[in-house]
Amino acid sequence: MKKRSIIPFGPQHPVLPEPIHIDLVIEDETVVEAIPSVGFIHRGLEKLVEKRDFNQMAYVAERICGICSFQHGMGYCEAVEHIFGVEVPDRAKYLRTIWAELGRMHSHLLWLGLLADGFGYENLFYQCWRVREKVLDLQELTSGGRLIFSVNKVGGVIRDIPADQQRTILSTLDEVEQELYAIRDTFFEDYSVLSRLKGVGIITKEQAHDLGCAGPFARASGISTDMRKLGYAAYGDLDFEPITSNDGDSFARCYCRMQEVFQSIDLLRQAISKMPQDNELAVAVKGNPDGECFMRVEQPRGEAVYYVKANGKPNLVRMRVRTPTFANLPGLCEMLKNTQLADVGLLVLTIDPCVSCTER
Amino acid sequence: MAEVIHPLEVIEEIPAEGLLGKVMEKKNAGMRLSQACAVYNEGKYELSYSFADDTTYEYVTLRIVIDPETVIPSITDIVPQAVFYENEMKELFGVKIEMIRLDYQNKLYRIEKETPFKEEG
Amino acid sequence: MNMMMRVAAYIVLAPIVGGLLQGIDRKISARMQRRVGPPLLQPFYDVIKLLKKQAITVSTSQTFFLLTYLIMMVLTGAMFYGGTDILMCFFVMSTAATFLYFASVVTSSPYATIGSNRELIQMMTYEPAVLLACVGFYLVEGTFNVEEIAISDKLDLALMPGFFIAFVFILTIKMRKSPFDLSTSHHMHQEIVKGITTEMGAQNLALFQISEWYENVFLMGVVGLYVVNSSPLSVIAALILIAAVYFLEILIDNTSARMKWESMLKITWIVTLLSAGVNLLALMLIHI
Amino acid sequence: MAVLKYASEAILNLFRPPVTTSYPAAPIEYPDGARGHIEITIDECIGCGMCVRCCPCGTLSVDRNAGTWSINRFDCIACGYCVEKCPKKCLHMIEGYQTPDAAKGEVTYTKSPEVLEAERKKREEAAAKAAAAKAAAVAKAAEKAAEN
Amino acid sequence: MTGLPLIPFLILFPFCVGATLFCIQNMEVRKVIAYVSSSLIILADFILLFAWLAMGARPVTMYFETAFVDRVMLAAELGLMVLVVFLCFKYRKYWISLLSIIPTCMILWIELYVPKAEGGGKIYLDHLSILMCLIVGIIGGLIIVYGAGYMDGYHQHRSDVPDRRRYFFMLLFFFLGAMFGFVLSESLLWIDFFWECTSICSFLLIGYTREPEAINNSFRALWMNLFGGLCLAIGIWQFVTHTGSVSLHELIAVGVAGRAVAVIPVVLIAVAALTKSAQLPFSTWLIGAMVAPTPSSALLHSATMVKAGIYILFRLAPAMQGTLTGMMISLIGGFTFIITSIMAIAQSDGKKVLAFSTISNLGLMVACAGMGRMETIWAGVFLMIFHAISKSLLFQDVGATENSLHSRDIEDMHGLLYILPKLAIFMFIGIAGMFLAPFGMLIAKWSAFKASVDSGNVMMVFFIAFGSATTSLYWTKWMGKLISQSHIREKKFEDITKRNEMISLSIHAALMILLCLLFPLLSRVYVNPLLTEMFGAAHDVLPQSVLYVLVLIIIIVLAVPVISYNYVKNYRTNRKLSYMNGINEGDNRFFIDSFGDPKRLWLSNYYFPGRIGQRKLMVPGQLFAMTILIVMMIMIIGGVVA
Amino acid sequence: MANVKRSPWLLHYDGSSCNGCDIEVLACLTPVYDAERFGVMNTGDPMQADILLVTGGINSQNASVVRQLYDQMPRPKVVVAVGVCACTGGIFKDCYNILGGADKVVPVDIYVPGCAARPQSIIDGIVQAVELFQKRSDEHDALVQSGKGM
Ligand code: NFV
Ligand code: SF4
Ligand code: SF4
Ligand code: SF4
Repeated sequence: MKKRSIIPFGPQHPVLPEPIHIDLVIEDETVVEAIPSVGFIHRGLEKLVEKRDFNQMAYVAERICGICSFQHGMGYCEAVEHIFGVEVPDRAKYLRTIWAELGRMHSHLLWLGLLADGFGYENLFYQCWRVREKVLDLQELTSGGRLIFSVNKVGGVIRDIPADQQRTILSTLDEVEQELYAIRDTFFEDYSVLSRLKGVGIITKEQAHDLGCAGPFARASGISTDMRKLGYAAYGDLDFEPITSNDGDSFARCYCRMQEVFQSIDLLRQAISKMPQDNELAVAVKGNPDGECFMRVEQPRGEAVYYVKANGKPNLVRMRVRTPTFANLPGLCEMLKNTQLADVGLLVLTIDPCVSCTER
Repeated sequence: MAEVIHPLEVIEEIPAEGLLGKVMEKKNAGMRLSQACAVYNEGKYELSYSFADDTTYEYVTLRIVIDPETVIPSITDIVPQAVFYENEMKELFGVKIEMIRLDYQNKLYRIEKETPFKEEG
Repeated sequence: MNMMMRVAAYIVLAPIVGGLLQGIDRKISARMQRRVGPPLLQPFYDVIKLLKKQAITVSTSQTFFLLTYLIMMVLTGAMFYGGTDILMCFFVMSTAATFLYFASVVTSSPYATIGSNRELIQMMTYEPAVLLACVGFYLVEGTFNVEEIAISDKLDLALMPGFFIAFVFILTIKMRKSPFDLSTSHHMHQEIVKGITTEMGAQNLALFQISEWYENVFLMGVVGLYVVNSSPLSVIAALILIAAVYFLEILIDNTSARMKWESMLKITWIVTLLSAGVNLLALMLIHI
Repeated sequence: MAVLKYASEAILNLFRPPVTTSYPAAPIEYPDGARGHIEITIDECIGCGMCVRCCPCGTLSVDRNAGTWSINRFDCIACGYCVEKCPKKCLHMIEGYQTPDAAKGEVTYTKSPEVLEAERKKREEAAAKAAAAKAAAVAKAAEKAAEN
Repeated sequence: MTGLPLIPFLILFPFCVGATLFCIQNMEVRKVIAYVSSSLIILADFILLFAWLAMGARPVTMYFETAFVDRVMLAAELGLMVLVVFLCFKYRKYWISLLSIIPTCMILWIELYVPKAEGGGKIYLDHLSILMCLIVGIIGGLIIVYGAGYMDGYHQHRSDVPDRRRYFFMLLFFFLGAMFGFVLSESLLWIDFFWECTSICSFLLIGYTREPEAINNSFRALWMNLFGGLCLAIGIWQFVTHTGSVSLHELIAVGVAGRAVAVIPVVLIAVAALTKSAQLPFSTWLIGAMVAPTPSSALLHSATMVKAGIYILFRLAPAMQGTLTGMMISLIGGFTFIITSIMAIAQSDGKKVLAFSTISNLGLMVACAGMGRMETIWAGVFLMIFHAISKSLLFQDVGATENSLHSRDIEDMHGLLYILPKLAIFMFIGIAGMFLAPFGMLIAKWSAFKASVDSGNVMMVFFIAFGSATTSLYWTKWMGKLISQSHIREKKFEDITKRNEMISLSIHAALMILLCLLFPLLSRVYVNPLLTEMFGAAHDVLPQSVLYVLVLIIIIVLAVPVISYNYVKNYRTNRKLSYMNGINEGDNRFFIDSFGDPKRLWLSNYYFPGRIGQRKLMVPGQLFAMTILIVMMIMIIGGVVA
Repeated sequence: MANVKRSPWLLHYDGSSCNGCDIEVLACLTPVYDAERFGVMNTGDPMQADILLVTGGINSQNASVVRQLYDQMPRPKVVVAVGVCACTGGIFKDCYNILGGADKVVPVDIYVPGCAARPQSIIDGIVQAVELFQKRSDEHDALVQSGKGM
């Protein structure tokens, strides 16, 4: 017992962009015990349903998180639309898909950068973020906001992506793809990178299932699950297979997310080519919602569940968002056992934690 | 064109006593706990435990409706990963859950206000 | 008198050269990352700012240890440029490093302590290569005396490439560059925050920074020693070699992830054993 | 597996131009329709308060009588919901952000005196009309009562 | 020359005092006697030194006619054997008794039946033996002074151990006597007798507490040392039967001349020395010796016992130079140096660290002896001097700390400087002396390094390069612990260190700093003549100029902290909370944990017990060393026989 | 001699932001915006920082953290609130667990609005903060010279 150190990790910690705290007990550099705690970002925004009506809540939902912002808005809107029983116009569905995939790209690139930073590879971090800026430019171009778009509303979207912007998207995607190759190869082949990722924090398929992991975290352990297969927005029309890996280690997670960036590029190209030419962007919803609905959406970090319950008043009874990071926390706790201290930050990063999503 | 899955999505109402058995059943059926949440509505708690199947995308929600005073057992012995959900219900709603594996003693979020969701808006 | 001049020049110029080197480093790194980067004199701005800030500390003895560290570091360099025994220089350097360790560990703060534990491992990792480099010089020149090594007419590098490789390898550790910047890093992010410098703020950090400049100039001097000989041209060759080594370090820093202590220890010792070891065997064979 | 995989790129980067913007030396280029800040064509505002009610942030306030419309730009999330909801379409989302400042005050827009004057007149007229109507109604009622 | 009466005094006086102490019941009286006799011993040491210097400081052989003494010794040796056999049967370790019976019988046989050249001197005085006397006398005497105070504290906090202090002090004095005898003897038979004496004294001392662990460890020490004794006896027997001489110097001379008859005795005696100085594969006994009260471990580790092995190796060094035996010894020494210093990293028990570092440093000395060159012996002698002082200081200090702190775990010494400042400072000095530039130990290491390069011993170069790196790791981290701000400030510890302990500690510390400063002088006036005696010629291994620069640096190194301390003393600064990710509870000792409660911060050094611990490395190390030993022995002996 | 303002080192703490402002702060340091042009470094260590950037509002749990980080910074120091959440609490100001903007616990010097605050806007904020930092540094110097401060 004497040879153990008891130290705090977080909330303010430079490896973590967001506050999360872990009580660490370490022996030499090996973690013996790790108990996480959250709550530094808890705002209680689900309770805002009492003060904001269901339309305003779309803007609140977007601000659950600035990284996966668009899909939060979308997931919420789809859930409410489901209660209303309205079908959004096809073009709106495609637009939502495009924005969702742009969001996924930027989120994954952001994560790849943070991961690189987590293992002390500054340059790679910068390169990921440099490429990400191009995606952000596309987002700003098409939606008007770099991170938070405010383009969703219950019933559809409020902005269109005209043809010239679509062309810009395509050409930028080509550039991004080109520039990503060098970065991808570095992640996949560099000795020092691999020495930090391979075999670190292994979660087997069984563990991943038992711990209820979601998204790329689960896919890296070989669970082929992807909510986009449910066919919300326009995903039903697009061709893709979930990207999985069987190793379940940090490298596998890195691999899955990196490949998902390329997958997103592909999906964007598909979506743009299949986009219907009508001009309708939204249907009008009248009255107030009544009923309840569970809506599942594949966020960059995995399955997010939006639960909405209404009772015919403009204010919902309850909105609840179960975010993927929340589901991945048990997996994180499992991984932290018996790892190296140097890997703690890294492993926390490999679930791609989004604390503001988690705590809402 | 990829095929679109239209999975079964149901909400099953069950009595509070049947919770553990049902959870066990779902777990044995190879489903994973996707979410658990509480709603405080008209003086009663509605607890939902949703289970998802990763291959068929089936989504089954177990729903129990209980009085605020009812004590319900924790499912963490069957599904350990439910700790955070249950701690959240306990802290934010004041649902009485006993024997949570890692009980944060209402200090998961460490909010100042007690059980903020347990008042109707 | 000549020796005195050199020592004085070192004491006065080393911080300037060291700061400039760091400025160049930051500029080149930035360009490698496709950034503009800070102004060349940024390191000086930083240190001046640090010196002007309010004096803070967690433990009052920290300043004392850091000051000792600085003086020892200056002493190391002064001894080196003064032309005394090179082994002795390194011994004093490791004593200086010990004081840095004290400065950090005295605070009893979690990240500083972990950082200093790692610093110890780093010291252990690089020490063999350093000692062996001295042995190399001794075998080639028959003396440990820097002055004599510098004025002999042998080209040491030609006879001791293995020692040189090992030495450059551990320079990455000494200069706190990726992949071996375990105990503290110049970069903004570190899994152990700032490691040994975590609790150093304001003047204390400035002291640390200045000591590092002295140290780097000393280390670059050692690199130069590999080629400096009686020929006056060799000084130019030494400068080129130093520039090349420095650039190499920057490049390595910018193209590798931070490794863990175990990989660091293993790789470094293997490299030391292989390159310096083979070289040593070869030299001993010639020698006997 | 390769050692220093990125080295060749890093060296090439030395000869590539940096991607860094020259902001603040050069101005920002905004794409069309970038969300920046809310402007009001105050004179068109009818002070209906729709924007105030729909703003998810509670940033706005209107005073119909004083003819003012205020916004705390340090509190506005630029969601644009007010723009969408304004019945007179007198709110606009304009590119360019509010510059940082040491204080986070509100800005208040007041209608121009002419418009105010005109409105006042209109209101007075309306009031007079209403008063007249009321008076008429009262008279009518009195009449009726008298009839009974 | 017939002899100095001083020498029988040095050897016999401790025995007499020991016996007297055993008979005296009153504690105070006992203490007084112990103090007085220790002082007398130290005094006698100095008188011996000066007398011998007055005699011209040349090697002298003395005491030629000793038939009576020989008989007494023989009887005593038989007595020792009976004692061992008795104890072995009592504790059912029957086979160990064989290790005593066989060599005793051999000696008996040599003494009675083997024809020997008559009239050889029995006592030999030269620089080396006088140096050993000084170390044994001064350090040993101080340890006894310390022990008198220490044992009070010991029995205070170890109330479970029966109080047998009379017996304890008796053994300590016996030990000193035996050591004096050992280092002064010229006759191999005498050497053997005193050898057995030290083995058995140490065995009894280790078993002092009579706890099962202590008994176990003491028997381990016994059999290993007796095994050494067996080798020694066989070596002597070999030599005597071939040459008829029992003179140590005869043996060395024959060895230096390169005659085959010397090879087997030399290698056997060297192996015996390995057991005494606890080299691999015989290291475990010294680690087990830690169960004994501190004064005895201090005595075993610093001044006596283990140094006996080194002493004999130094004696044999000229005979080993360039031979296979020398190679074997230096290989084992070097290997022990690095392996045990790695194992020391994994220890957190203060005494264990000291034990491993002792073995490791002895390894270096053994290696120096094995290389057998003038330079390496120069380094070895300095290593021995500095090691004796630093180690003795450290042992005593850890012992005193344990009494006050009720723990000798290094982790519990976190912030010792603020809890027991005096002891912490002594400890700091002791540790600095062990490895920090430019204290003596480091200089000695340096010259050993240089000497191995000169002698073209690549293996040794690597052993030292890597070994000194690992050595500094465990010392530095220990030092760091001492000065860290304490996180157990609320507990108060009383410094129950007695005055006599303090006296001994202060003298040690002063001695060490003094020796560092007088280093060049010591080298010139004492060590160089010592080497001349051994090798016929000597020069400073490190040029005098370097030595003077070193002294200068020592002064600077000692002065810099003082100056910078004075400079910062009046430096006004603002105390800030230490960085704990923003959740420092407010006093640097607690942080807010995941449950919202304050949690005590605890910081520990790195040990890596799973990777480089004793459990992991000891057996492979022993096997490896054993292999070297057996293979080389076969080669050596086979070479002679063939 | 060089003025202090060329070397502002940042400490960024994420109060309870939605990450939007948070990652924009990071984006400021990456190649496209490269705040290091102005000597900015992100230290992650309050002891070494000059400018505290707070994103997001303050809640009951992080209030003490922000306060402690601020206290650990050596004088002169400047606080910048980034994003409307940090300025006023923003869209979350009505949440039960949001106490308000960063000025609830530390004296905020510069407010950077926006949701999310643009990198350019943050750079503007830093530039303003740096001016203030220089001013405070001069005051601090004067204090030290007069022998009153430390
Ligand atoms: N992806 C995502 Fe979220 C959501 N929902 C998640 O944990 O990032 Ni802020
Ligand atoms: S909604 Fe439009 S018209 Fe109505 S008050 Fe607001 S700005 Fe004026
Ligand atoms: S843009 Fe949004 S936040 Fe700003 S005033 Fe309009 S509705 Fe309110
Ligand atoms: S201001 Fe907007 S983007 Fe920034 S933290 Fe708050 S909600 Fe997120």
